[in-house]
Amino acid sequence: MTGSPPIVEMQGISIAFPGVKALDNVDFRLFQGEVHTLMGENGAGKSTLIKALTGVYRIDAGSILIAGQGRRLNGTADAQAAGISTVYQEVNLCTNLTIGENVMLGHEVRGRIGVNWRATNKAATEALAKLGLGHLNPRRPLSSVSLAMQQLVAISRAMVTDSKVLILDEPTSSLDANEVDGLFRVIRRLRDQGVAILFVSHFLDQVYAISDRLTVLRNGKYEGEYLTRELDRTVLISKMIGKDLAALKSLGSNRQTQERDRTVIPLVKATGIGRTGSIEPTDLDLHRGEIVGFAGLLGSGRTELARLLYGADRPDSGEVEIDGKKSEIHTPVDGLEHRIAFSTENRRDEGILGDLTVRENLILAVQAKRGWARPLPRREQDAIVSKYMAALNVRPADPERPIKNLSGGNQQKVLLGRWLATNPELLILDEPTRGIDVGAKAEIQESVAELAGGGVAVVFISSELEEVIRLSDRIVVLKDHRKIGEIINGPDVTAQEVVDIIAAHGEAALESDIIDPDGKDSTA
Amino acid sequence: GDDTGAGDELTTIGFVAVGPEGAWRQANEANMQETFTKEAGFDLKYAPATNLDQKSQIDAFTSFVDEGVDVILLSATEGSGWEDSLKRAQEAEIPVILIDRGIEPDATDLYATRIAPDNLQVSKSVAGWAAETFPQGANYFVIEGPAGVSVVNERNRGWNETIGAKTEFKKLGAQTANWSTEEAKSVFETVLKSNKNNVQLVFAQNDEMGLGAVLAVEEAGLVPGKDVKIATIDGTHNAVQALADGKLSFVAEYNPLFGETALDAVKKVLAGDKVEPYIIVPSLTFNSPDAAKTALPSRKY
Amino acid sequence: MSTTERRTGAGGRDLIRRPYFWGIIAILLLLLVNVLKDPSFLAVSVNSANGNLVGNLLDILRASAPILMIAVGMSLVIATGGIDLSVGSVMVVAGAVSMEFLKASGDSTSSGVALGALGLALAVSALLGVVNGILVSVVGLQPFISTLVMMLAGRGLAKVITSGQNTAASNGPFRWIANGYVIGLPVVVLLAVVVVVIVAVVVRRSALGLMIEAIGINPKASRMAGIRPRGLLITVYAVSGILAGVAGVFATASVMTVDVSRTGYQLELDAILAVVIGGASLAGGKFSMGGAVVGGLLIATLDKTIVFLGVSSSATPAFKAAVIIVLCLLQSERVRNLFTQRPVPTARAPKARAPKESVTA
Amino acid sequence: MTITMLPDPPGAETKSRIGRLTDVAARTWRTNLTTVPTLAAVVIFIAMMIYGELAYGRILQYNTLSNLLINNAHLVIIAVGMTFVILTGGVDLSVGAVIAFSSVAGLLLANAGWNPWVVMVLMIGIGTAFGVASGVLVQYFKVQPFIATLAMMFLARGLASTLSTTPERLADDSSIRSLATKLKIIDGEKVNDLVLTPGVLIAVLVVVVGFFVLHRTRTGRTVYAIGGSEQSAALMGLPVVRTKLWVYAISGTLAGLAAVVYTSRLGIAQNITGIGWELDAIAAVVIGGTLLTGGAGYVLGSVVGALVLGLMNVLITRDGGIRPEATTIITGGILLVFVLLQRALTARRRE
Ligand SMILES: Nc1ncnc2c1ncn2[C@@H]1O[C@H](COP(=O)(O)OP(=O)(O)OP(=O)(O)O)[C@@H](O)[C@H]1O
Ligand SMILES: Nc1ncnc2c1ncn2[C@@H]1O[C@H](COP(=O)(O)OP(=O)(O)OP(=O)(O)O)[C@@H](O)[C@H]1O
Ligand SMILES: [Mg+2]
Ligand SMILES: [Mg+2]
Repeated sequence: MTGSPPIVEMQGISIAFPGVKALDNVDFRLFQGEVHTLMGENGAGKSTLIKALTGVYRIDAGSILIAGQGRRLNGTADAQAAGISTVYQEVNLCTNLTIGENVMLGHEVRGRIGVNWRATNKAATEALAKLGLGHLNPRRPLSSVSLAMQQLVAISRAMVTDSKVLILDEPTSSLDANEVDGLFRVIRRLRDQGVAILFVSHFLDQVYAISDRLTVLRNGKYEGEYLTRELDRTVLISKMIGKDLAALKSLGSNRQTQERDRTVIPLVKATGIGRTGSIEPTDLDLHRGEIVGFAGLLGSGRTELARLLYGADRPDSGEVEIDGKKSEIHTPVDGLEHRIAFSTENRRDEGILGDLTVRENLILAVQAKRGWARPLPRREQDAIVSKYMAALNVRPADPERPIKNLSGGNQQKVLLGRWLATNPELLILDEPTRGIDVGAKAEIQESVAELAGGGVAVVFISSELEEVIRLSDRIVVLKDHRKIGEIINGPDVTAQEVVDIIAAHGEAALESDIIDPDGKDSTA
Repeated sequence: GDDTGAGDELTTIGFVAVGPEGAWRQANEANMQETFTKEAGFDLKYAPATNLDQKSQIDAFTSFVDEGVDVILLSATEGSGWEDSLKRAQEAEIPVILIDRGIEPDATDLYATRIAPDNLQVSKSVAGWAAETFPQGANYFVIEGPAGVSVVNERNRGWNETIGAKTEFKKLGAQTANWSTEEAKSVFETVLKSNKNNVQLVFAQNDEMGLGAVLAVEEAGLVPGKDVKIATIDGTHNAVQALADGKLSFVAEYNPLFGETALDAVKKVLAGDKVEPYIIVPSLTFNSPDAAKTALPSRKY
Repeated sequence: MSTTERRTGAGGRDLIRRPYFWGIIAILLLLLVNVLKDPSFLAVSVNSANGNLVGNLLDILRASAPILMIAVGMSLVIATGGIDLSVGSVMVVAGAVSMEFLKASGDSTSSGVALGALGLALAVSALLGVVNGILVSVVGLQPFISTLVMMLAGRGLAKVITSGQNTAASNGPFRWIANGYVIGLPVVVLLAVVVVVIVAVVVRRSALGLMIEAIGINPKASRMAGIRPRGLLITVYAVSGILAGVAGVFATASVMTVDVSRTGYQLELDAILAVVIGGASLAGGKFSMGGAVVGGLLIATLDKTIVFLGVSSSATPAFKAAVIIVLCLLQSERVRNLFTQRPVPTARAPKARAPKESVTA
Repeated sequence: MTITMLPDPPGAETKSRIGRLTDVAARTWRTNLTTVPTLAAVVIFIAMMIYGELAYGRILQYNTLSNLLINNAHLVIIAVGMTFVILTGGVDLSVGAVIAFSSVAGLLLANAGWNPWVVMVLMIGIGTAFGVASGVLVQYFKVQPFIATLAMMFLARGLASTLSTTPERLADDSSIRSLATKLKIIDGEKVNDLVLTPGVLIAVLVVVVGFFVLHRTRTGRTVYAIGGSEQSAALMGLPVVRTKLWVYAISGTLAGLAAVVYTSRLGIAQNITGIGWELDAIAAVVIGGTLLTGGAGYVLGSVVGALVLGLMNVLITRDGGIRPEATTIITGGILLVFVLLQRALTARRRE
């Protein structure tokens, strides 16, 4: 592979933002027909390097060669013209348009009288089908599908053009195993066709599954370029974080053996809560000190159920008892008042307030709870801020920086901090580790376990099933917007089993429908 | 429009009006509405302009023609641009009577008659008074309405024809105060400062702005009527009162109360009688507090 | 002004970063132009008769008082991502209410009557503001439309209140609000300063400012963080209404006449301009009250300069436009980079747009 | 491990079949969500027509309908331009003033003996120039649209009054007037004729082209994308800069065209023409169902919006008994009723 000259060659790239040297003399090469992963902690500069390559940011120093030619790209349009397709870290699509339009924007098929929509939508369907989304109606508004689906749409969009280089910045952060497999199949096919693929992910398994070569960045500096198969995982991690991390060893620690008394009054007892069109009536008990994982495929209704618990959406059936007392939770304000905290999966649209500083973002929920008339004294603000920024290792450690200038992973940490600061009794975490690097992920898991140990009830949602199993005492399984069962966790539960249960359920139900009209079936 | 309603005997009149603009307009249009009442046998349809925009008046006019009213009274915000509409009215055999504003070019065959005080005459009377009061001339300032409105143009013309020719009168400048007391006060307070209070005469193109100038003069520590003489046009009650109090020095009436004259004209036109193409409404002038005091009790607006 | 800023930077470089820096420069330049025309422009003298300070500067300050009121209110509304087009109409309603009240009472010396008129005017303005707030936050209409409706209806309401007439009244204490002096300074200026300081302190000392900005930046995320948008939005529009009412009282008290078609006419444009010159983004988010004040002062200075220089009525708008355009150019990053020579990303990522189905949309 | 599976609710299978049907129905609704406000506008427009005919009569007749079109042709034209701008999330406050400047300048030239066709092209060109200036301010200098176009509004108004403060009159035989020639399609009794003018045809053409550009060209789709999220559009590699310039240029050009159409009809031009028309255009766009935040709406909606405004004035005139102080309240009220109705309709669909 290295025989031919690289298709992309970046040399000595430096980019500084006010107060931060995001990239410092970084080199990077990308060859045709390879999958090249960019590795590094949150804030290491991966996304910045990609934006430098695609002309979103102007570089302060260094040179970019594409196919051997020096280029000055001025934005994504130029990059596309040079044969580079990019899917950025945050989903960047237009929710006011349809799926088909989003896939094809700028590449619409033209007919005799302007755009031929029939052909355009057909092309969109074809592009979607490559990722196994052929069933998706391209005329549906993009806003009607989940964030994960939108991520897939964004990836389909990048594949519409025949590009020489495909850049995917954390494309798998909210995908489940099936989708990841589908995506990888496509990536491998493209690689075999000679496309150069630049890939970013914090999932080591995925990195080792797909990539041929790695470039590691640390603190905006170039750490080295390696062949994946020659680099041991522990070595990779130490290269990324600059030291060996003993904590990572404890990743395997599990809580699966815990037994608890389920006869006491649960903290939250939901009976038949549901909302038409999003989740069917569901019963759920959440106990103090217990971590409940929600498992399910994309679009199975995990987020929806969690939103009802917090009051982000208003349930239209069922009731909720908190500590045995009937409570109305219809808005987030109600949720907060009952000491529930909900960290959203959609951090850009529903999480961060981009122009506010890290400090303001961190204290926002606490402040909202107090009301505007009782401002949080500056001293207490500083206490909260320094506590959580240190605990979650937010970088850069400057609380007065607008949060939009933080890297994706660090934004996620700040959001987590916001909710922890409210001292919740029930903490709902929807994809809290999305886009978080290995080190930080371990830290977050650890603090979740610690919180549960301290008596907090936790709902943990993650597309990474292993993570759910590792962490939860109990797993609620959802499918097709319905709770289909519960699993008391134990040492013998594996991800594969949960997947099998989910896969089997629909068929089982169907069959049992025919055999047994009561539809009773249980597996032990 | 005899088939529009049950009360066939009523004569339908479409009144393309200006709408709330100031005290003068208020008096004029109220007077019209009080004259053409149901008791008098009329159904007056009142259509004020929005924002003094000519377009809205043309729309209303068109609509009256389409509807087929018996007579249209047109009180235009702007003199020009009416030929087409008037021709259509003619085609529809609806007589049009111009109230206040004339049309440009003045095609007398397009309308039945025009009833109005004469802007040119009124502003000339102000200029005449000024020439008489300041035989040695004076430094004067003009407070105008919005630039481009035809009343402003006409009132400027009348004034300039008399005063503009006299070299002993020195024009310090002209500024718009948009017919508003508040703006006039703010404008004139600065004018006084920028001219070191050396202003003897103010020609305010309506009463409201004149009263604003009075306030500015008083605030500057000068005496209106003595240090600075202020002349205004319209003759609203407030202005005549101010003249009686010696604050204004000259008020030229622009008589709004000619409903009776209009009624008369409408009747004649409907009966097919001949009417004068231009019926000038006589306007008074008040040049002293005493004149104002005698007039005050009988002022209707 | 500096009380409203959380981090005051001393250095000149820091001042240059301030979005309203160029507003201050523009004010100084306009003053300079006036001084060139008349060197005594800036002179402030004491009126020997009553000990009051007089001079063009004081005129500018007095003229700016109503604009400052509506600009401050507007800056809060704009921070929430909204806009209040109705301030001019609320001004005229407040004026109409107070003039009718004073006229009906017929008492031209009583301060009680003046206070009654003031209270009534402010109450009505607050009510109109609340209606705006409800339309925006509860009904969920777009602020532009809600307040446009209020702008149309408000002026009509004023005309109904005065039966279409320009009502004049006389009441000494009420007149004093706009024309009186205390320790040689115009009351109206002192009142404006007091109001601005009160609003600034309340907003910045409480968490109101933070929450208003949060709503403006991302309504969805603010809701998820537990902020109640409804109450907050209603409050903000009500405050804008009350401040417009104060402006209306200032404007009518100065001539003791309400002009139903002219009072406050198109002043919403001045207020919006002031806020933007002060560096705020109409998309909502961070706001600076100091900026709004600078913007308001600039507009008053500009208006006065036009009269002082004797710019003809017909050229006035073009003159105004030229100043605005130059100022906008100076504030733009592209031009500022010519001065500071800093490399920047070719495309500064614009702030993430608030999701479409938001409370205020 | 302990696994508890929940029973399927009885009838789940049949329910899901019906559910699937309702799902499809719901999905169709959701797809058409953006058309609902526009459809609502059409329905309300027709309702207003019927109400007018029943209450006042003589609405559904040739001349009233023809005049509705003729009198509002220029409004339709600027509303189309405004739709483009608002779809990107901007606004153009300068259109009214640009019309004033363009028509005054045009008539001065025409009266100075310039070829009328050249003058008309120049008038349109003046509009384009102002549009481009706004676009450059917005796009290159990051001036907010509201402010940039406000500045252009002051500038155009100021330049117009510097040129002339008296009405400029077009010579009677000027060919510019030919745009207002009345083409009688059906000659009714007295003035009850079905009439069209070239101005109306121009407006229709503008609407058709506007519709085509927005829905059948990449530029048009980019306009929607920018309104959805400008940042996303840029990162998707769409030509954001060019398109935004285009949008303001289009709005300016159409203002110039509206100036030609309006001037040809009146035969005069004045510096105070067009005050407040930008608000009419914005109101038309909003009534037509376009979101002021951008990204959703239709040109056809704006046309209906413009006609609704025109019809509303006709109805108010026909009523004739409305007190002058109440007219603005009524205008505001009707606008409010409109947006409330649309709001109610869209909210219900969203459930
Ligand atoms: N627009 C910006 N302005 C200021 N600083 C920025 C900006 N964008 C990124 N940074 C900073 O640059 C550094 C690198 O950020 P980058 O987004 O490239 O990290 P990353 O490696 O992609 O991290 P993650 O895995 O969390 O996505 C971070 O410290 C971040 O705070
Ligand atoms: N295949 C689909 N068909 C129709 N709507 C879907 C589909 N997939 C997702 N959605 C919609 O997308 C939204 C989000 O889905 P949901 O929140 O249930 O996903 P989830 O189980 O939380 O998984 P994740 O958050 O990982 O995507 C819901 O409104 C849902 O109705
Ligand atoms: Mg990143
Ligand atoms: Mg989810």
